[in-house]
Amino acid sequence: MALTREQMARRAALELRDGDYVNLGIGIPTLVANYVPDGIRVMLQSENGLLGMGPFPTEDAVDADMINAGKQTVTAITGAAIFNSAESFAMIRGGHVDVTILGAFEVSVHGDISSWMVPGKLVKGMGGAMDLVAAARNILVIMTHADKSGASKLLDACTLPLTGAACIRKVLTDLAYLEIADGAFHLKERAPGVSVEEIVARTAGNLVVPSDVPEMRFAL
Amino acid sequence: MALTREQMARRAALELRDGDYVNLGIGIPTLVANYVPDGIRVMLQSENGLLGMGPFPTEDAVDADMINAGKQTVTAITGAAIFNSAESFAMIRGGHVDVTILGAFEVSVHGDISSWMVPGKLVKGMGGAMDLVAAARNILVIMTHADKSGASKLLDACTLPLTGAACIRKVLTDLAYLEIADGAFHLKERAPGVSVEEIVARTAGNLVVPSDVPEMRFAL
Amino acid sequence: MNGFDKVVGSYEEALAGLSDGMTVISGGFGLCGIPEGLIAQIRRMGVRELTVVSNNCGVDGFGLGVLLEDRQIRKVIASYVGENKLFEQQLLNGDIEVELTPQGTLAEKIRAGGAGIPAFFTATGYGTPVGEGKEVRHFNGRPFILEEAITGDFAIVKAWKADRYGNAIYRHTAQNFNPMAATAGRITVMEVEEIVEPGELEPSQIHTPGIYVNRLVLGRFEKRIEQRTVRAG
Amino acid sequence: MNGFDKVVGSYEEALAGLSDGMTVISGGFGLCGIPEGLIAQIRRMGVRELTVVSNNCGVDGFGLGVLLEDRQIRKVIASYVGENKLFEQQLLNGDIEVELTPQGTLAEKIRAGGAGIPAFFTATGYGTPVGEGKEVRHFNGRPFILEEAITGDFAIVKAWKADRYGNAIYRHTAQNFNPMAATAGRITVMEVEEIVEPGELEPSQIHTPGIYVNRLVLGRFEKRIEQRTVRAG
Repeated sequence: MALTREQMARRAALELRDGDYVNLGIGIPTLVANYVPDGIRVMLQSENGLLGMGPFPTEDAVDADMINAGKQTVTAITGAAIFNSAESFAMIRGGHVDVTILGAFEVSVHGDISSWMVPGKLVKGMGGAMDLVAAARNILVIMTHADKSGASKLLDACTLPLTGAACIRKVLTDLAYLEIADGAFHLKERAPGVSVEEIVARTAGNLVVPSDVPEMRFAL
Repeated sequence: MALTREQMARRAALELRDGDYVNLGIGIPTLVANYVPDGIRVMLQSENGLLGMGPFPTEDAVDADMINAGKQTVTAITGAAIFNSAESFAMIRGGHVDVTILGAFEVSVHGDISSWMVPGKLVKGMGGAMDLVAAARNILVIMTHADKSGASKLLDACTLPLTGAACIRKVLTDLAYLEIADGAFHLKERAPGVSVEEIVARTAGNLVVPSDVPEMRFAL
Repeated sequence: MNGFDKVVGSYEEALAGLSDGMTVISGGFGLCGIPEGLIAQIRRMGVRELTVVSNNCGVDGFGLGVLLEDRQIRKVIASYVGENKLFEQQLLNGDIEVELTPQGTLAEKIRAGGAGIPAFFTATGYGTPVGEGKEVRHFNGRPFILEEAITGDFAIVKAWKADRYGNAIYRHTAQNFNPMAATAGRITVMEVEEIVEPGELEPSQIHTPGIYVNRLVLGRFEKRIEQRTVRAG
Repeated sequence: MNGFDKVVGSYEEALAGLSDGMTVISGGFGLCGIPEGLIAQIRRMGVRELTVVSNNCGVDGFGLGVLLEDRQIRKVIASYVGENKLFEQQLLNGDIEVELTPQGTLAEKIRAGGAGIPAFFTATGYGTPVGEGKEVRHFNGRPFILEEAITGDFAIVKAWKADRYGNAIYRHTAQNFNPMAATAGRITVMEVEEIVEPGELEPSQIHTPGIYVNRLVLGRFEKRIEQRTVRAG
């Protein structure tokens, strides 16, 4: 069975280490914060200038001057720091954020990522995504394995304009967890109940399948 | 008579306008702060990160954490701002400081300045001088007209390594006030009692002398 | 007062000299920390053919979005311009031009403009449409593209408190692009929630030193919220 | 505590891993805001062949000057190295190499190192010995030279107060190069006058966010004054 959004978030959360500074993109990546394993603390960076993002505020604590990069009202945790956008991206560009988790339209065997622009549709902009993928040492892409028409999103080469080139090393889909190296996707884990054959069938890009592909686990 | 150090500082102070942010180099430039005309307020920038430098502290107010770019203990005026060195030089390099007054070994008819390095002598470093001369829109050099051996310091080309190229437009010496334009020094004012002939004799670089060269005044 | 008193008495004075065809850099992120009153004044002035540099371009009827209604903007340099139907329509009609710039590159380009750095290299955008036509150079074996600084004829900035000299602090995440914008305007205009006397702000805690601020005006702010998200109390 | 607690119990722990031949970036201006205790620890460790990046190199017997006594420094990148007889002597003997860098360029190179900017253009130094051998490019008709970023194996930084997460503030002009140095070390070590609990520092007033700080140690400081200048009370 393909993973649910919550299962994807839960599996992604296992990539986090105690003390990690983490930037989470919108969508499923945002959910990852809900599944951080016991005994692990991470600090969330929001690229509009907040290190130590907390939960949404209670109704009476809503403050227009306190938002996240998704323009949602948020809170700051005890021990947070707030700074300007140049400083925020100095932090990102300089590689100080340990983990970035974000969505994508396509990922290639070379680690290229397309996530911001579909030709023919109105282009709203890349926001901070290009900075994040160009800078982070450790990026996890979370996306469905195939698009709505069933076409694979794991490709030999991206067909959409890139967000970044040769920057992605890890991909989690609703079917599998894969690592990218030497011009191929390396199948590392499969979703419970999903066969290697199904993953092979749904992966368009060069895929390396080891003799043993364990089922994914959702706890350490 | 050649100007005294105090007269030079007094004349230089007439270049200041109300509301100017000013960076003063060590030596005679520092004295300029003592002669700011009535009705004019300037704010002193010290490149180690202080905008709004005040006088030296009283003995009981000395604080090792409060120094100027000359490493002297100082105070901050009411309404000062303190920041890091990158910000301080962003301010300087970005042209936000209105007036810079500094000393020099030599100045050329092209506006080149040498002020930091004498070959054969130990080189201590340029500190912030190169940043200041490269950035300020309005620089006044204060120096003696000739060196101790009597050799002119106003030259067709600097003989010492440069601090900056084509950046100086105004020079005040103990004999004259000159402006630099079109590859020449333009004699604008002479020190009281100093003849045009003496200035001509002591200026090695191309000098343009108008028909009337007024005596310098020391008040508005 | 003296030459360092930046306070002006009205929005009219604050933006005097702004004219057709100029480039205006605006602080703000989404609708957070935007110079609401200065934007409204630009609308009242009716200046046209503006190039606006801002991370976003407001929403329909609020923030920079209001400048679209009378077609005052010719070009926008931004990282994200969703949330605005009028903008989309003018873009599709070719009435407005947009130069999409990665958010961190945009912040750095404005900082560079204020700091006298004409250009810098960054990895952001290499291999993407953003890198097309830009110089590529390798450092330590990695490719980077050359990005140039941005400066404006005017910068419009919103701070929380400023003293009369223009020394200012920002509140929470309303800081965002405002400190960089403040450095990059030939004329920088700041509107604030509160004007205090010099000395009331701790010198080492000032976000924007007054040297960057040319005019300071006391504003009033609606502070509209774009995405009101709450949790149960 | 948790993974964000940066506090270590000793100077030994603070500088564990520092070894011969490494590059160390130090905060401080003159003797103001220098990491006195960390410098003393480097001396005790006896590591050699260091490249030291710092605006100045201390004085005889204090600050970075103490590292000259046992010849631990191979190269200094600084803007001004006067005030130090031992330094002069080692320089004249060829025991030490110095790369003089304009102060603003030095600050920007360290900032760039921390910010992932590999190189930038600046007008500073064009036409001078500093510009020799560097690429020149014109922007808006003006010549600029290309300067590259600096990073260090270690950065040593002195702050006033920091919380356990490493969020720090500096006192008065002891700020200087410290915030940039903090961003540019592969391992950044900070010593402070006071360690406080998270939440005690106002988030928008933090100079150095804790993300840059790997190890935090409580220090003791002599705070020697280089030029004691006073006026009559």
